[in-house]
Amino acid sequence: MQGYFWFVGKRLLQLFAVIFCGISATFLITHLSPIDPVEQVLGRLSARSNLSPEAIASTRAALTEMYGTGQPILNQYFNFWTRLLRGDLGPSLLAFPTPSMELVTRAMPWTLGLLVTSTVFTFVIGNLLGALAGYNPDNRFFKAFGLIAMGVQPIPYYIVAFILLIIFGFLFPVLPISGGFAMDVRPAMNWQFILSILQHSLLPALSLVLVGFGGWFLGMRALVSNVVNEDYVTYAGLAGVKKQTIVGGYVIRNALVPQLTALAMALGGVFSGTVITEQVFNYPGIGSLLIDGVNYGDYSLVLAVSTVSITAVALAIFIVDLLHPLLDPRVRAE
Amino acid sequence: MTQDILTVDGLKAYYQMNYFGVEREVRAVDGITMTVRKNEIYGIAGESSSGKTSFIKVLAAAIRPPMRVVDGSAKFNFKNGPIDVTTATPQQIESIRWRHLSYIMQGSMSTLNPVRRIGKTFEDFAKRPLAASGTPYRERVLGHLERLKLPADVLNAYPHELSGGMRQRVTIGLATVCHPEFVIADEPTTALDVVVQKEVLGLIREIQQDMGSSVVFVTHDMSVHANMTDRVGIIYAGRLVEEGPTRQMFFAPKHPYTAHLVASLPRIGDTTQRPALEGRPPSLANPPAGCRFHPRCPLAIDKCKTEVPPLIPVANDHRSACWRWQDVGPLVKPHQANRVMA
Amino acid sequence: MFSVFRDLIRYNIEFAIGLILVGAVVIFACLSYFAPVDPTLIYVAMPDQPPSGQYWFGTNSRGQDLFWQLSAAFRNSLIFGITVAVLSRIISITVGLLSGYVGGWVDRVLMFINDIFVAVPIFPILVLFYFVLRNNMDSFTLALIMACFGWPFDARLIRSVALGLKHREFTRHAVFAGMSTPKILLEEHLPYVMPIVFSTFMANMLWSIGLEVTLAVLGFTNLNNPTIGTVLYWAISHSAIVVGVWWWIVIPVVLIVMTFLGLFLLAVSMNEYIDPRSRLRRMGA
Amino acid sequence: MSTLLEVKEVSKQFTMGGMLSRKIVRAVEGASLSLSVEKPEIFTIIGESGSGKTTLARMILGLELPSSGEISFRGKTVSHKVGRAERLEFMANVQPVFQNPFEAFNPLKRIDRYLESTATRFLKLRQRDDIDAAMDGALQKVGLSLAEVRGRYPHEMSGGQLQRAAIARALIPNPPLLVADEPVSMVDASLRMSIVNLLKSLRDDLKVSVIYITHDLATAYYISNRLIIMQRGRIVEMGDARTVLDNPEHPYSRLLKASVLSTEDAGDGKLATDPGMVALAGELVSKPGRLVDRPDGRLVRVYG
Repeated sequence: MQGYFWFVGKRLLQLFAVIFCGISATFLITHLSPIDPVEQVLGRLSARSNLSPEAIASTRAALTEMYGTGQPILNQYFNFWTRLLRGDLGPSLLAFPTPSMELVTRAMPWTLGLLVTSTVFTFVIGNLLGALAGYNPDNRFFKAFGLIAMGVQPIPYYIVAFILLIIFGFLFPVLPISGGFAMDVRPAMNWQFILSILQHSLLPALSLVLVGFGGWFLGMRALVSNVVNEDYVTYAGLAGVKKQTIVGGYVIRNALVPQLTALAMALGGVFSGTVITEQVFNYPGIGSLLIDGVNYGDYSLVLAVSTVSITAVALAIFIVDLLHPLLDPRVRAE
Repeated sequence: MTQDILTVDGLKAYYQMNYFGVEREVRAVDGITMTVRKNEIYGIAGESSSGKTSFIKVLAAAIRPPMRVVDGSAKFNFKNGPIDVTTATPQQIESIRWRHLSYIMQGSMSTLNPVRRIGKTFEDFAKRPLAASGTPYRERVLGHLERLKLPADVLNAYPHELSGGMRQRVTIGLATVCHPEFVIADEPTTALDVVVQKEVLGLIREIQQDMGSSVVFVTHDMSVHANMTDRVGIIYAGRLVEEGPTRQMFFAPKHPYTAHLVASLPRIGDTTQRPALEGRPPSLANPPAGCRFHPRCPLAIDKCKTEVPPLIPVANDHRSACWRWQDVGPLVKPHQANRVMA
Repeated sequence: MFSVFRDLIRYNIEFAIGLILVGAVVIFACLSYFAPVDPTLIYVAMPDQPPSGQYWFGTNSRGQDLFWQLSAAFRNSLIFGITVAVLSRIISITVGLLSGYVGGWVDRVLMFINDIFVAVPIFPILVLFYFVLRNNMDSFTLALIMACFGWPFDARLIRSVALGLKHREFTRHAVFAGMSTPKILLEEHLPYVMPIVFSTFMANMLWSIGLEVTLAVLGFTNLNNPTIGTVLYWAISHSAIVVGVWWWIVIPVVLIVMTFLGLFLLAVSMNEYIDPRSRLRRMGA
Repeated sequence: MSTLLEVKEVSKQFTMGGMLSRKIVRAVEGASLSLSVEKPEIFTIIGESGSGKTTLARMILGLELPSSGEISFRGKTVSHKVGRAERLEFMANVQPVFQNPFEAFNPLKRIDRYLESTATRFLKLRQRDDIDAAMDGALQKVGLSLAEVRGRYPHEMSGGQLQRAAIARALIPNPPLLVADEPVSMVDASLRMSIVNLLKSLRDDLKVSVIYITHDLATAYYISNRLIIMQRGRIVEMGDARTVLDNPEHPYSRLLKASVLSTEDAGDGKLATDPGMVALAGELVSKPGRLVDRPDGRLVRVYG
């Protein structure tokens, strides 16, 4: 137990380091650019509405104070962190004057819901089928499955989402292809609303599952076909141990250990996937927000989405890492 | 009159491989005939890639492609009826596993599931063949552990938490908890330190005598055979070249290869020059004609190059496959050499 | 080397299919060097012509012959993918071999950096770069940035092999044969990781081209440079499917799937060739 | 008498685990030994796994630095943290032989590559003929020839030939000292004696000293002049090989000897170990004790 405590401590340290470095990188990227966020915001603002010169001047003053431009970069960096820790990255340009952090927190549940369910589903199903396929390499059904997985797995997220959109949006229009819920449904805690949400999330989730499934399936199949050759599996076979026990307790348990590490490493990519999926299906999550932010030149919104997503991915990896010693007693002993 | 528990007759097991267009046939077991009696330890000696591992894989009914039994049979005569492992159905083999036929694998680190507690592994292995559960099962296992001088709390441990000697004792415990009639032990002590090795060997022998079962004990280490086995068979390049009671094999070998193996063993208290055997074991994919040992044999004559010597009785209970077995004498007489030194 | 290649083609159906697919796409891409038209020009042909004898792949709504347009696009995308793969291979080999062989604090520092690169999601970072650089973001800059993010996983793989090699006895023999550390790394250890390098090269190309497609489709790259992604971008922005110019979408998608499947099959079959255990399994089957 | 190798009160500790959960393992404690230039000998280090014998060998080769004490070769401290020239000079004098002959050479490379590198590095040879002569000379010493080895890959040779080639490579710079770490434990029984006999002839004919690390008392008795027996990092007995092994005094040495499987009573099935002996030897692990001289020239660790 004490070993696990130290393990958590070490991982926690790593978590903070990753978040710190990642966010510092976003700060550096944005602040080393020649673009002045203040002028950009003002440019956009004045282009849209007829603001008086005085209003522009006062907004400029407020923005300069907030972004801290003009100060030495170290001061800017320090201000950036203090503001970030308060959860304030300035107003969004897109929905001026709503704070960008608020936009992000509003979009977060959509993305999280979509991501967590599709990732967990893909991981569980992909690994289970992959394990069975690896254990029964001559089974026709699994062979066919492997071929399909191989065909779908390498295709980029975008293309998969796009093909789904064409099939279900144009060829067989049975599922809603855009938005988070139907326009004529009022957001409330009732069946109609929940059903609408589920309906709308089906296609985006399906695209994520389709893309992710192949990787887990093929990875697990390869791992299992290696594990079945391990001495302890052979030995259990020679001892006449029940087949279910061998598959579950010997083969899958051992093959799952590296798959968990792979899951931690894949999370960053999974996040990138949702950005695209959300864009294609017009889903009101963090990804759509990011793209809108970029298209609008919304400096603080982009920064907010980046910092939040880096933190979220790092946290998710941390949580997956915590499961590792529970699966593998050797890590616990370390 | 002792009864045979295992009869192997003209057994041939080949590996047939085809990998990226390279076809190869490796004749790992090439016509072995032997028997194992009830309540004896039969030692099998041989160098790496001599075919001894393939041979015991057949005995353990662990024949998997690319290995195939081409000819011959291996019949066990168990209490629940005779069974030929080369032709038995999977169900029949399932019915003898662990209750009648068990196995101690080499490499104690890799034979235990690293993510499973020892106690759970014992349940997987022993619960079904013992047909017991609850208190009777627990008592049986705990009693057996005590017999092996293992503390009861190893059941709660993971394999990596145990020392090499402990782990090997655990695998011996797993293999013997059901009191099988026949145990195959594949290099069970090779990786162990000398002190632990002797303990573990003693333990296997004790348990074998307790249970009255038969053991096929495989190792390349002749000094282990000397102390462990009742009879020894020497395998060279897929064939049994000599077989006999252990004492006779060491003091009156009737095959030049055995004679060399015995003679090359250094002994404490003896510094006389030990001979070395030059050359290398033949490739099993392309073995030499005639006696397979002839290219390295100091006694080889022309006949050895063309005609395969049959395994014939040469003394009481002693068989050798050598045309010149009468000319084979021990290269070093152990007791005599010892006396000179002392 | 050559015989390995020959055997792979002959006895590994995945490799053969992959090679045919990739080969076809590469030849198609190379044709762009003989293109009669400049692929960056628009309205040089009759718009919206379906595939015919004159325009094999039809023309798009911007008046471009899709055959030559796609040929140039695939050339650019493949070059892009290769650039990213080569650059990131250099980083991953250097980091992996050094980290594994030298060990100690060098290893700890490199692996710490590695952990950070694994944990930072690349897509927001790429978007951030585009946001900052805008039109200064040419495909080489993009390749550089992606290369910076494309190495960590493979470096880890190489490190684990190098770690094993370090404790192999021949490495110590090499040390006592007076070989220098760079010589040991390059001549003794590099051959062992080359198979990994090849197979991850393909996987890395897949990843980078896929990411480029994604960025381009969202409009986050230089849209005047024909690539697989920008072709799709224009097709979508002209609502090609709705208008009925289906070939503008279908043909590139088919070609993309061919390319990706081909590269993936090559990576998988090479991986299998490397892994002796799955090799043995195949032998047994 | 001038000393070739001097190991003085050498200890080595390893810290296991991370920075938070430290565990100190004492691999070697206060080991001392010395070899003289004039009298080449085979000096054996006997121990079981965890005895520290391999760590001691690694320190002698300069692959590991002692935590305390000093190892010097011809008066110069042995370390890998010296200039490249100095390190090369040391390696020209002390060469290793390792356990697994099948691992001695990179399977993807030709064997002569290592011999050639050794010849050019340490003998500073540049002419093709000189290099070949040096390689052939060394190979002849182990019963091989350049013609047999040139252009061949490791998989084309037998374990015995490979181990010989590895020893030949080590012999190229004419080192006065070889460190052989379990050189026969992975070699097949029929070939084992040819390697052991070779080490013997290196000492007798070429006057090369060998530090022979093993767990096998029988081969140690067969070839060594002097030996030390190590238990959990400590030397428990040291002296002339015959004197010590014929009549070991330390309980652990006696246990080791008693555990050697002899072929004298082949077929009798004698496998009992006196449990009292095991317990006594085990008890001593926790006590430091000290080494004392005996009249017959050996050193024994005594307690209390």
